[in-house]
Parts: sequence; C-alpha cells; structure tokens
Amino acid sequence: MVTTAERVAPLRVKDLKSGIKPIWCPGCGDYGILSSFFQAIINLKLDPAKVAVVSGIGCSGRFPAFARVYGFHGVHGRALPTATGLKVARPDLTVFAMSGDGDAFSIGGGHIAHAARRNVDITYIVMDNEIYGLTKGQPSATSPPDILELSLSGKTKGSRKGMVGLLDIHKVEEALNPILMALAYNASFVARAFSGRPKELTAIIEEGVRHKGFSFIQVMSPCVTFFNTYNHFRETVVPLPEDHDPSDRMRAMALAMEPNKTYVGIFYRDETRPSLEERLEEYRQQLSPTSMEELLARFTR
Amino acid sequence: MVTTAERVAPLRVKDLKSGIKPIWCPGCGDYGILSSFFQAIINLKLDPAKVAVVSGIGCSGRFPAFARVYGFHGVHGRALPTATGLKVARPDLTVFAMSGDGDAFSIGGGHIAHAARRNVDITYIVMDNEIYGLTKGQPSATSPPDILELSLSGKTKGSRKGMVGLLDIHKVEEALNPILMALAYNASFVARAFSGRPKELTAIIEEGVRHKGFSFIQVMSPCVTFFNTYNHFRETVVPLPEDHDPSDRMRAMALAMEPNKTYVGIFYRDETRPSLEERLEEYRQQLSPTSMEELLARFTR
Amino acid sequence: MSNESLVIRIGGEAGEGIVTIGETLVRIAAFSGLEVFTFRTYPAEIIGGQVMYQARIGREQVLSMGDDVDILVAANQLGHDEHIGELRPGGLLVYDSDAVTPAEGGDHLSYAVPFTQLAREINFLRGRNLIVVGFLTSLMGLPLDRAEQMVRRRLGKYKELLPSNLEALHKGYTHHQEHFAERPEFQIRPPEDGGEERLVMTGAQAIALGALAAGCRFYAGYPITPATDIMEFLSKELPRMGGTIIQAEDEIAAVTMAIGASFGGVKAMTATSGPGLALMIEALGLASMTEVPLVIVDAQRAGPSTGMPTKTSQGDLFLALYAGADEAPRFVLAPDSVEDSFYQMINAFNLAERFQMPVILLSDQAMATRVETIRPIDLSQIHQEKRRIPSLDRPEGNGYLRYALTEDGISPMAIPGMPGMTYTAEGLEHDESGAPSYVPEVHRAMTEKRFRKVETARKELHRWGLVNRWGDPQAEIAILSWGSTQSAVREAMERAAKEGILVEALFTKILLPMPDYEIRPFLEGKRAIIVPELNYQGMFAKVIEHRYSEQIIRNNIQVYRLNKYEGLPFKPGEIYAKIVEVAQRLTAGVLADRFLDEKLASV
Amino acid sequence: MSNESLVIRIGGEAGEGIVTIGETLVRIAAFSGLEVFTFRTYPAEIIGGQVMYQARIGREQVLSMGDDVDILVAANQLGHDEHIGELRPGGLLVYDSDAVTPAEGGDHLSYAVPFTQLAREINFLRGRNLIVVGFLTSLMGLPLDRAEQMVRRRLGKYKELLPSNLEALHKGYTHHQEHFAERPEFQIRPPEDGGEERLVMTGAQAIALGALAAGCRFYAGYPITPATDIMEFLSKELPRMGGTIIQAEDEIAAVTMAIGASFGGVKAMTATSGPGLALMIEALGLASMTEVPLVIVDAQRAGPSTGMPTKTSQGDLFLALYAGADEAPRFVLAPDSVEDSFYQMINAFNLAERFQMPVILLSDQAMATRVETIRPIDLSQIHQEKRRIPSLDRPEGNGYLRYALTEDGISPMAIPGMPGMTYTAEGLEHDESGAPSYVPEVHRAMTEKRFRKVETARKELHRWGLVNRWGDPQAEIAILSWGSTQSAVREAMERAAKEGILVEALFTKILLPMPDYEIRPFLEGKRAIIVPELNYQGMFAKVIEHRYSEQIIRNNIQVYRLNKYEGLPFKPGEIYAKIVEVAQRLTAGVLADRFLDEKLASV
Ligand SMILES: Cc1ncc(C[n+]2csc(CCOP(=O)(O)OP(=O)(O)O)c2C)c(N)n1
Ligand SMILES: Cc1ncc(C[n+]2csc(CCOP(=O)(O)OP(=O)(O)O)c2C)c(N)n1
Ligand code: SF4
Ligand code: SF4
Ligand SMILES: [Mg+2]
Ligand SMILES: [Mg+2]
Repeated sequence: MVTTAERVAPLRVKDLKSGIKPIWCPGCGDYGILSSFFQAIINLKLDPAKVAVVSGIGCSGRFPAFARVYGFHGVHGRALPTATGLKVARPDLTVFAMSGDGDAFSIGGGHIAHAARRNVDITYIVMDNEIYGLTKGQPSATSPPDILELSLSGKTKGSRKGMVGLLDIHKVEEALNPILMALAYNASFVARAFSGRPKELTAIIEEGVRHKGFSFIQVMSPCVTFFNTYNHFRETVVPLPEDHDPSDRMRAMALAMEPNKTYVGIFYRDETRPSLEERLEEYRQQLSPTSMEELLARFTR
Repeated sequence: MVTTAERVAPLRVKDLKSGIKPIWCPGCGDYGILSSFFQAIINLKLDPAKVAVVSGIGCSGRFPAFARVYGFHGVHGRALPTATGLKVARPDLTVFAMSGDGDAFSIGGGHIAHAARRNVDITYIVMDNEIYGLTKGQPSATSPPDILELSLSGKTKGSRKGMVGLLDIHKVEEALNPILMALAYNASFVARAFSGRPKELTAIIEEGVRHKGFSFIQVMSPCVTFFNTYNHFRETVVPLPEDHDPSDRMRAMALAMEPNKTYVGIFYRDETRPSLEERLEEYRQQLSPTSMEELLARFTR
Repeated sequence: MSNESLVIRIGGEAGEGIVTIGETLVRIAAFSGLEVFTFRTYPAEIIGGQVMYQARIGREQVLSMGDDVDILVAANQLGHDEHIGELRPGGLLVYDSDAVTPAEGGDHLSYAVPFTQLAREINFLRGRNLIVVGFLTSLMGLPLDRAEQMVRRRLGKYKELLPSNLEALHKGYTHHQEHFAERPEFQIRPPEDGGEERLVMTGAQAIALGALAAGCRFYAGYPITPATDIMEFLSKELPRMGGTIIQAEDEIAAVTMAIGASFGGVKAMTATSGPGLALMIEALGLASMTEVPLVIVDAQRAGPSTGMPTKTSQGDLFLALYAGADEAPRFVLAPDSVEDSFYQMINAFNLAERFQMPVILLSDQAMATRVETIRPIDLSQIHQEKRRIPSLDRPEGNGYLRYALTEDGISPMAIPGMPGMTYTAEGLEHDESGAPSYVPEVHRAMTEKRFRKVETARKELHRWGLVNRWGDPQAEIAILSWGSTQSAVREAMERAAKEGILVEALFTKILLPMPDYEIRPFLEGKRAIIVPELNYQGMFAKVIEHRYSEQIIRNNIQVYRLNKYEGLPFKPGEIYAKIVEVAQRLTAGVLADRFLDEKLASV
Repeated sequence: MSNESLVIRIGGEAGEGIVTIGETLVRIAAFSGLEVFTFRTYPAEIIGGQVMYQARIGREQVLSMGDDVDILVAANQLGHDEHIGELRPGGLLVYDSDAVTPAEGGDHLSYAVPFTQLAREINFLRGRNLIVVGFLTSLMGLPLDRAEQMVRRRLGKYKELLPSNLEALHKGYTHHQEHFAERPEFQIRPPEDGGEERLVMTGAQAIALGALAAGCRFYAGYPITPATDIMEFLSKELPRMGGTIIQAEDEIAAVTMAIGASFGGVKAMTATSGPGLALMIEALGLASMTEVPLVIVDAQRAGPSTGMPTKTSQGDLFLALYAGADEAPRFVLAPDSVEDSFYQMINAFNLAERFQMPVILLSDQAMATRVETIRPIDLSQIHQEKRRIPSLDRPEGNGYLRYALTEDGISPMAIPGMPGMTYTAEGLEHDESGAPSYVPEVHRAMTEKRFRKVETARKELHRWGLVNRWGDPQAEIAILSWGSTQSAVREAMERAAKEGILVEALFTKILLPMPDYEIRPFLEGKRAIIVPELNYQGMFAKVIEHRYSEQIIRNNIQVYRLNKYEGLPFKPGEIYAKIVEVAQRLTAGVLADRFLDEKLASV
C-alpha cells in the first residue's frame, strides 16, 4: 500500500529522481536545471504527485522522464498549449512547461505570446543552449550568426561536431532576443538564469512557481557537445543591476537590449494581473449555472 | 499579342484592377488598403508583372485576387513563409505579404520573428480589424478584452452580429501589441497606418517597399460588420511626434506602449542591415562554384 | 385534406432576412407539431450576396430536404431567376411585386404580393420579413397563435418591440386571408394534438449538446467554417456547466490543449474542418502514442485546401482513417443525422475514455448547419464511460506500469494528483513503465498493444449501437453508405418501395474499425450495392470493396459508386434514379464495371 | 580462393570511433574495387551509448546487409555481449583484450588483440581506431596502399597529422601479419582490375545529388532525423550551384517556402520525416489546389508520434497516399535502393513540373543512412522536364486562363514576371481564370481536371522507368513490394533459386498512381504473392489487395503478408523463410487466410 505518509516526510532529491538515467552528455547544462528543479520542489514543499511537467522535443524534452512527478513528453514545439490545457483543466496542479530554444522560439514560437496574454499560471523554462542539440548541432534562432567561426576558433569547443554547412550559412540571419520578446508580449514574469549558477537558478524557479501567472524563464544551458558556451557565459553573465525595479518594463527592455552582457535575474514581474484560471473561475461564477435538462428544454418545442 | 508597350504607358488605377469585384462589405476598411496599394504601385512606377502579393486566409486574404499583379492566395497563417520562399527564389520581384490579425498574430504568429531576423525584403501588411472577419466575428489577439461591452455600448456598431459567447469570454485575455512585438523582433522597418487616412497609408506602403529589408506595417482597418472601430480610430489616431527619430528603437517602444493613443507613422527603420537576399548572394559569391560533374566525382572511387 | 410534406424555398439577398424568415417559419411549424428539415446556402460575399433557405415541413418525420420545390418565395429578382427552375409544375411562386418581375409562362401559379409596400403601410420597413412570415403562415394553414408565440419568443426581453412586430405578422397574415383563396395543396396542417414531443436543433447544436451530455468539460478550438457554431454554442454553455472553453491561437494549440486537459483527467474535445484536421494529424498521433483519450469533430467541407468553406463534402474520410506518422490507431465515427449526431458524440467520448485513444467524428457542412426536429432525449439512458484508473492499493514495491501489457490492450491510467503513481506520458516509444525504449521487442509488443485495443473494441461494437439498417432484408439491391447521405437515401428508398423496387440499406456510424459482424450478414443475398458518397474518389466504396472483396466477388455482387462532388448534398431523386438504373441493370443482366472504373480509381 | 562476400560488424561505445572504423574500412574496400552495403544503429544517448556498424563487402554487387556475421569486432564488453549471438558458427571474433572478456565456448574462432595497448605503444591513444582498421585490412586481405590512400584522403588538409595516423594503421596491419596466420575464409580479395567504376554514397546523399541533377535550386527544411543529412549536404552544395537553402522555423514554413519558390518558377523541395510530413499535409493540399509543382522527401522512421527517430519503418505509406483535407491529388514515389534514390528524385521533379502537382518521395531511415556502392551516373542521359508555360503571343483580348480546362488536365502556368499573364494562384475553388467560384459545375469540372492529370500520368507511366521486375517469369510465387525491402528480397530470392524455388518479384517505385500496366500482367500465372513490409498493418498489401482483388480472387491467388515492426530492416533470411513456407504451403495445398486476417486488418 502506498500511504500518504510518504508525502508528509520531507522530500529528498533522491525521492524526486525517477530512476531513469538522463541520456544527456556528461557536463550538459541541462543537469544543472534538473538539480535546481529538484531543489525548488523541495524548497517549495510541493507534493510531487501534484506537480506536472510538460515538455516538447529535444535534449531538453527528455526532462520529465527523469523526475518522479507527473510528466508529459509531447510533440515538438507544443509544450505550452499542452500545459495550458492541463493547467486550466486542473488548476490544483503546479504545472511546468519545458522547451529547448528550437522548441520554444522556432516551431513553438507562435505560442509564447498567447500564453503570455492569457497569463496562464505556468512556469515556462526554456533550456536555451543556442543550438539544436538532439538533432546534432544545427543552429537555432538564438545561435549567434557567427556560430561557426566561434566554434572553429575553439572558444566554444565541441561545435566542430555540428552541422558545418548549416552553421556556416547561419551568418545570413540574426539572433532573436527572447527576454525582449517576452517583455513585448507582456509576460507577467520574465527572468533569465544560467545553469552554471545553480543557486540563483533555483531561486528563480521558486519565484517563477510562486508567481501566479505566466512565468517565462530563459536558462542559458550550454551544450557541451555542439556549442560549449560555458566559458563565454562565465565571462558575460552578470546579475541585473541592484537598483533594477522589476515593475519597470521599459527599463527591463533596455537591459534586455544591452549588448555583450548576459544579465541574469528577474527582469520584470507584475503581480497585479489575475491568472487565466482565476479569471475563468470568476467568469464562471458570474454566470448562472445550468444543467442538461435545462439546455435540452430550450430546444424542446 | 501582348506588347511590352502596355507596360511602358503610365499606369492608371483601372489598369491595376483585376476585374474581380471585391467581396468585402461596403465600407470595409480593406477597400482603403487596396486603393492605397494601387496608388503606391503607381507612384513607385512598378511593373505590375514584377509585383507579387501573397496572402493568407481571411477577408484580408482575398486581396490578391482583386489586383492585376501576380497573386498567391495560400493557407491560413502562412503568407510570410510563402512570400519568403518566393522572394528568395526571385529577388527581382517586389513581394508583398498580406494578413489579417488572426492570420498574422494567431495561427501565423510564429513566422514574424523569423521573417524579421532574416530581414527578407518583403513588405508585410497586416490588415488589422481586431476581429476575425471572414469567420463572422470571433475575437482576435488584438481585440480589446472588453470587445463585447464596446459593441453592446453601440460605439462600435455592428458587432452585435458577432459571436457573442466568444466575445464575452474574451475578457479573460489581454490584447497583444503588434508594433512592440515587431520592434522586439528587431524588424528593420516598423510602421502603423489607418485605412481611414489613405494618403499617409499610401506613403507608408511606398516607404515599406523602398526599404530593402523586412517591412512590417500594421494597418488599422475597421470591420464595419463585426467591429466598427471607425469612430474610435478617428478619435485616437495621431501621427507620431514630429521629433521622433525612427532610428531610436527604445523610443519607438515607449511610443508603442503609450496607452489610449494610436500612433501612426514610421516607428522604426534601420537601413544599415543588408537584406536576406543580399546576404545570400554575398554568401554564394564567397564560395567556389561547383557542377554536377565535380560533385559526382567526389563520390567516385 | 392536407399534404404529408411541403418544400418551401426562399431566395433573396443575404442580410435582407431571408434566413430569418426561414428560421422563424420553420420554428412556427415545428412548434405547431410538424416535423422539419432545412437546407441553406451561403453567399460568397461576407455580407450581402444571394442566399436561399429551404425548409421541408411534414406531418411525419421528414427524411430529407426533398427534390423539387412546392412554394418558392422570391424576395428579389435573382431569388426568382436562380430558383424558378426548381419550382415543380403546379407549384406556387410568391414574389415581392415591388422587387420582382416574374418570367412569362411557366407551369405554376404566381402570387404577386407587395411586401415592401405593406411594410411601408405600417411604417415599419424592417417588418417586411415578418409580413412574409405572416403571409406564409396563412398560406400554409399554420396556426396564427403559434406564429405569435414564436415572435414573442424570438424577441425575448426586447418587449417594447412586440406590438410593431405582431402588427407586421398580422399584416401579412390578413393580406393573404383577404386577397387569396385557401388552397389545400399548399397547406400543411399540424396534427391536432400538437404532435409528439420533439426538439428542434441544428447538427452543430446536437454535437455540442452530445458532448455536454457525455461529460465533456473542456473545449479548445480555433474558428473555422462550418465547425465554429459548435464552439460558439459551447462558449456560452460550457462555463455554465462548470467547464472551460478556450479559443486557441491555432488548431495545433487547440488539439494539444485538449490533450493536456484530458491527460489531467477532464474529458476534452476540439472541433474543426478539413484544413484544421490536417494540422492536427501530428497531435493525433501523440494521443495515440501516449494513449490519452481525445475527441476531434470534423465538420467536413469541400476542398482541397481552403476550397469552398460553405459547401459540403464527405472528402475527409481518408484523412480521418489513414493520416498519421507511422501507425497511430484511432476510432472514426460518423453520425447519419442531426439526431444521431447527439448520440454518436456520446459514443465518441465513451470510446475515447474506454480505450484511451483518439476518436474522430465526421460530420459535414450540410448536416452541421441544417435544422431538424428530433425525438426527445432520455438523459437517464445515457451512459458515461469512466476512465479505467489504477488501484491505489497495489502491493508495495510494485511500481505503477502506465503502459502495462494487458490482454485487452487497455492499461489503467493514473490521473495527476494520485499519490504514488507518477509517470510520464511518453511520445517516444516506451516500455510498460513509460520509460523510452528502442528495443525491437518492445516496439513490437507496444505496437501490438495499441492495435489490440482496436480489436477489443471490434468485439464490443455490437453493444454500442453503431449501425443503422432498414428496408427489406429480402432485397437484392443494397445501399451501403455513411454520414449525411442517409436522409436522401431513406427517402429515395421509400419512393422505390412505392414502385415495388425492394432495397435494403445499411449505414455504419463507425468507420474504423468496420462493423464486420453487421456488414457480412447484410451482404448475404445481395446482388448489387450502391455506395452514394459526396466525394470524387469513392472513398467509402474503396473501403468496402477492399474489406469485403472476397464476399463481393464470390457472390458476384455488383458495386455501383454514386459520387457527387459539387459541394451540395444529395437529393432523394438522384439516389432514386440510381436505384432505378441498378434495378433495370439487374433485370437486364447488364453488369457494372465493378472495381476498376479507371476514371474513379486513383490509387 | 576468396569469399564472394563477407559481413563484418563492429560493436562498441559511440564516440569511441566505431562508426569511423566502419566508414573507413568500407571506403578502403570500395576504393579497392569491392562493393559495399552498410547498416548501423544509433544509441539512445546523445553522445556515448552503444552502437554497431555493419558492413557487407562483396566482389559482385552486394544486395543487402546480409543475415549472419562473419567477423565480429568487439571494442568493449557490451559490444561483445550484444552481438556475439549473431556471429555465425565458424565465424571470427576479434576483441580488444584490454576491454573485453569473451564468453566461454562458442562455435567460433577468437582473436584477442590488445588494441588499446598497441596505441599506447605508439604514444597515440586516439590512434586506436586506425590500428583496428589496419588490423582488419590485413585480416581481410585488403591492399595496404588503398588503406594508406584512404587515410590521406580523410585527413584532407590536416597534413601534419599524417605520420602518426599512418603509423597507427601500420601498427595494426603489422600486428596481424606477425601474430596471426592468413585465413582465406575471412578474406575478400578485390578484383585485380580495381573493379568497375563505382560511386560510394549514402541514400541521403543520393537524394540530394538527384535533386541537384534534376535542377532543384531551392531547398527549405527543418531539422529532423533521419532527413537532416539531406539538408546538411545541400547546405554546402546548393549555394555553390547558385541555389538557395533556408533552415525554416518549422515544417509548415519549410513547405510553404518551397511552394512560394516554385510559384516563382524555381524547382523547389523540402525533406522531412513522418512527424514533419504530418504537419505539411495542409500545405500539400494547397500545392494540389493551386497546381504548384512541389517535391517532398519523407525519410520514414518508426512511430507513431516521436516514436523511435533513429529506427526505420515503412509506416508513412497511408499518410503519403491518403492524407489531405478533401481530395488533393499527388504522386507518391518510392526508390528501392540507394542508387534508385538518385533516379527517383529526378522522376519526382519531372513529375512535379510536368503535372504541376506535389510529389512525395518515400525513403526510410535505413536506406537514407546506409552506404552503398552504385553504378556510374551518366549525366547526359538525365532529362530535366520544363514547366509548360503559356505562349506570349496569344490573341489580343483573350485573357490568360491559368486553370484552363485542357484535355490532359495540365494548364500552361505563367511565371511571375511574364508580362500580361498576371493571375492569382488560388487556394479557394476557382474557375479557369483563377477567380474564386463556388458554382457546383465549376467544382465538379475542376475536381475532374485535377484528377485528370493523374490519369494522364497513368498513361505515361511506362515511359518513366518506374518498375523493377526480376526473377523467373514462370514462377508461381511472387513478391510484390516497395522501397527498401528490395535488397533483402533480392538476396532471399537468389538463395531460393539455389534451392530450386522459383520466385518472381516486382517492386514499384510509383505508388500513386499504381502502375496497373505492369502489375496486371505480372500477376498472371501467379499462385501466391508475398508482400513484405516494415509496418504492422500491411499498408501496401491493402493497396494491392484492393486494386487487384478481381484478378487475385478470380485466379485464386493467395496473398501472404510479411510484416516486421521492430524498427529494423528485413534480413534476407526472414524473407527467405517466408518464401520457403509459402512454397511448402503451395505444394501441400494449404491456403493463406487471404484478406481477413483479423489481427492485421484494422480498417
Ligand atoms: C515535428 C518535428 N520536427 C522536427 C523534429 C526533430 N527535432 C527533434 S528535437 C529538435 C530540436 C532540438 O533543439 P532544441 O529545441 O533547441 O532542443 P535541444 O535538443 O537543444 O535541447 C528537432 C528539430 C521533431 N521531433 N518533430
Ligand atoms: C487552417 C485554418 N484554420 C481556420 C480557418 C478559418 N478561418 C478563415 S479566415 C480566419 C481568420 C480570419 O481573421 P483574420 O485573419 O483577422 O482576417 P479577417 O477576415 O479579419 O481579414 C479563420 C480562422 C482556415 N481557413 N484555415
Ligand atoms: S547534445 Fe548538448 S544539449 Fe544535448 S545532452 Fe549533449 S550537451 Fe546536452
Ligand atoms: S466582415 Fe468585416 S473585415 Fe470582412 S469584408 Fe466585412 S467589414 Fe470587411
Ligand atoms: Mg537547443
Ligand atoms: Mg481580422
């Protein structure tokens, strides 16, 4: 018999591991996100049976299988709508959505604006390695245009393994700025973290979960195999200025646009907006309830 | 015989009409866009046989059939990628893409960021009526949340014909800010116009065509049948401040976020970025040409 | 003496209230105890343009929209010109003498009525529609009090408008009484007792009500003609039933939202038309693989591509049956009437829940938009299938196996929130626990498991009420078909029966898996099968020809395809003509080119 | 005496160079004049994990990957454990004695080789792979100079690495020479003359080269295993040929970009796998409706849903044949070898251009990733179909009719830029000019026009070289199949022939429309058909059973489905076993359950 006692005892990380060994490469940034995720669940004292993680496809998409929570490993690019359906149907659950940068900003790029304008209470973690990992190294919309040169210069070792032709021609395109985009969508919580800084990352995930609304978290998570940006981020990652007021969206945008700096921290947060589920519930309350009998009667002659 | 002489004579609007009568409702804002489009072609002295208009689905999507240029009436939400393929394959053509707000920001919402980061030389006109016209009045991502109240209050007469249930529940969601989004995507030309002000609209279309890169033009184009916003826009539309410097992206964003004002004009323009086609050509030039014979030889033992 | 049924058609400019006239008249008839069945067209223009509204009104159940028109009401010149050819000899033309100049001659009666002028007389121009309704009420011998009641009902809370509206109704009614004689051939008397209990609704409403009755509490959809009516209806009622509706940003979002909700334990659906279903195919495979219950309604329309959104078709059958990346089992249902749409929605949800699989329900533009009178619904008879969930008291240490390999293929499914049952619904191939696995034996076993559910279902099909068979079991001529063709087929068969041509018909409401247990015995003794379908390729005919080829060929049964691809439903006469042709061929011993009609067979 | 062919398999940890060893060895063999055919597996892990690389090397054309393994090279313990069972009795196990403890016993030879230590001896640990290659070169009797040449070629411009690499190669070569005797049963001698002219490439490369040879100058794609190799290859070469490649943001963008480019007059394609093809179905219908030429390659993989991306399948056949909103005609091609992939790509583009229609070409994971030696390609023999364009000198006043109703269904298509020919490619139903029209007769005529193109094509099929038929025309046993099963079938048939069992096979490279003109005569005189397929449902078998049911039943032909759904290609032995079983049944007079094997028939 599975007793509820199991859930009352304080959770340990090992209780949260599913027993399936991650297929990620040794050193992959995604391990850091998994650990911080575990830690955040523990710190937040969540009941794992009331947590659900929905993912898309990619190295990142493998995430849910490794955690002993409810998981849904869906199709490429649709983590957000799947998680939206789940959260709206089951507001009692704590729902995460997980994407890679390809999953989030390319094939799934159309969904973020809508999750943001609905303000559905989901914590959306984009595990951004600036590359397509699982499909072995094509550039993504967040890859720097000079990704091939960067790789060949050895700064970001490993990338020579990638798709050289596609990486080369990638220079004709520019990279997107996900934080700026999330701010333009008016997401009510916008943050960035670095998987190489686990404490901050854990704290930001916790804040994202606490935030009642759509939390967009971009986590820079180096792909050691195809685009090893650890050194780069160790050099460029800095916390947001101390005086940054996260209710100031214009300032947040300005910070998001600053070149050569990878700010981490909470760019923006608006706690005043009700979440989609709250609004839907309010909407239902305002209506007079009905029944099948009543509905059918309306059609009866 | 069709002679080239036909093309040398100065064009008149009637030369540009296809002969197919628009199916739009009398008074629809889209007529204004069609007229300004004709006028822009004339002013720019374009050869109609070298102009192509690609559209999605919606009232707006019917656009190409009414003009005597090459047209492509594709599927819902895919005007941009279709136009991108066309422009890249045929850089000699002047390519327009046309969408409604549903076509552009809902089903097609994932494509704008990518057209922008590629900076493909397309003039993208979003005929934004803040409603789904063709499908008879569902709210769109740019509809105000209180669209049902607005309609019932009679300010925007006609909307009572829409889908009342969907318009009502729309209040749980917020509207998107397309100009801000386009700026966040770093589109190299971002402008707004109002179909009720034809001269400005024509001028902006002309500027959009002249701009060598991705031109995003949001045209407020009232749907007289389902959400008649003529009065609203006549009151709120104002030109951008005279001192606005279109190279100032931060300022453009601030203006895009100003409430209760519908600025029209060119928010942003960056003429320094080469277009996708230019970059692709440059890329090709930098490579050594090859032939089938040479390629096969590489595989020969 | 009254007629058994009458066909009335109203033609004119959209926005002029043609549809309102029709809908009001139909409801007056229905609420008087008559049976109705409607058909309408949509203009190409967004507003304006020509429309026609046709209603068949009968004393007994009305089977179809009928063939010829008994009464044509022309509100404008085009309304006259476009439809006069379909007025039957001896029929009646009623036209607005202020707007229409009727053609000379013609083997029919004509009433010139100055509707517009009558409206002017009462200083209520917008009242013209009700004047027409009043006129027709009298003409057709419908009870005035019912008409008044209907006007009241339609105005609802706008009580201040009542006097002027009633005046308009009476104006028309009296005008007929005073200027025209009573003509029994254009009358249809409601039964004295007010008729049996009936509901009056469209196919889209029947689908929405069926979903609610089945326990659906989540809907996500993206607008598309002709499926939007379902969403609009549910947007009002689902929240009142405690459920949720979301207008998604596209069809892929809509279907994945429904999958997410269903994974969460809430019965969920989406509805769309062909182009949207095409976009949902990837997610359909996901539901198949993760074994999440899902209901997708497809109100088919004419295509390909955007095609003709307001025209009907049965051309999505192959898409529904066969589309998927690799092999993604599903069920496909197709109601054959408005009434049946209600019940098949319940089957759809029950099949989805029982087998944890996606179910596609195929309706079509004509059936979703038409109004029909249907028999009362006994809610107490409706069964709501419960999801099979794992038992909470399983032996300690025994991990929960979400995808346990069971005999019937169905594995108990935990709902998030259940303690100790966490698992990942996995879109990769997986072992019993749900862990990704690419082991050849696992893929083989799981493929067989997923298909085993279909076989389990096949064994249970007879319990689900999925076949509609009628006519003379001794008949040598059979009609085998699906979906909305039923109405025209039924009526054509009645005509044939009157001529002494025996026909038996079978409509299956389940297309995947096929109900062999019904079709095999049905085919015994038949010499010819007619398969009427609203598509070019004869999709259902191909399914039949393949699945029952052995029986068909051994018994030398001739298969006659009857394909219409004009965007319009069948008329009974078209089916009837085919029955007659086949009967003559059988007598004369002339055979059909059974399988390889080169023109039609494209695979 | 040398063997006719040898199967060598290398098993070990990915990233340890297993694939590099295999690819190098294969190229040494091929460049020495031998023929090769490879097969490999992919690990579940992103890096690391177990892989195996298998090469069949022969003196004559190698038909398939073979059954049993002659030489197993185990680089680590798992590499030994997982594969030792497939080593044939009398085979040879070569293992790294520093890493592997072989199982006791077993009916095979074992060579313990301290590869890791040898590498240490030359102070070049990363040279271990080349030591293995050197060892195998000697073992198999391959020419050392060819091996040296290959090392040079592979290093390319990194000349400074040459000495150490060559040292490693020699180290392995010498180690074999010094410690082991020459064993002819593991040798395969290249032909003295260096063999005939051959090309060595993967299926993906053949597809990409075929596209370029056909004149394709635009590619848009979204990464997906196993189709990405095509895109990666083209990303390097298409720009050098003056063409364009775009990595799109998703599959819908990819296919609509290709449609846009093709509308602009440039031959365009995309490539994907099942999940991506599912997303492209709406746009496929658009190409059908607007009549824009389009080529889509689908490298099939195991599903449903994300499934097993690195495993093979033939399960997208129904998706390719039947998926579309309403009726969207298309062509479906399926090459049956790496070599054929090149030629069918040319057919694909030519069909697309000639008929202004979408063409789907079905390859699969196994065929796209394997390396084969193929015959030289004579570019001068390759025909590039030109698009039919309207004549510029048409009589004044005669408007250009983009969708003119012609006899063969094909209407001249203007290219943007042509003066006086402006038209709109219309996704709504349209009249001849392209203007939207919902008139019933127009829809009927246009539907027939679109399908008429398929019928025109059907009449021309014999000119396109779309059927591969071999074996004994007198045989009573037939094999009918498609795609990559060809290799195993061909080899199984050779074995059967040796045993005196006569079999004839037909592989069609066109699946829509079916080449009746070939298949009907082929079926004459046959008593049994075996249909081997890599899917559960027997998709092609269903197509065959339906289309030729009359002939099959009248002639009492038995249809035997042979379905494998494990993510792996057929082995010749599996096909051979079925041939033997069928031959025995025929002799014994035991019949197959032809059509209605309940387990397999799911429609
Ligand atoms: C519809 C579809 N298209 C393409 C793919 C192939 N695919 C798998 S993962 C992936 C992208 C991986 O990149 P990203 O989202 O950045 O995740 P990462 O692997 O880097 O974590 C792609 C294109 C797929 N599985 N499904
Ligand atoms: C795949 C697909 N989904 C849905 C539809 C139905 N549809 C046609 S137009 C339209 C939206 C119209 O709104 P908008 O894009 O704003 O254009 P408007 O009519 O307002 O100009 C929709 C949902 C479709 N044609 N195809
Ligand atoms: S390929 Fe990159 S992203 Fe994927 S697991 Fe390896 S290191 Fe991580
Ligand atoms: S419905 Fe609205 S957008 Fe469409 S044509 Fe009419 S007024 Fe214009
Ligand atoms: Mg990534
Ligand atoms: Mg709109």
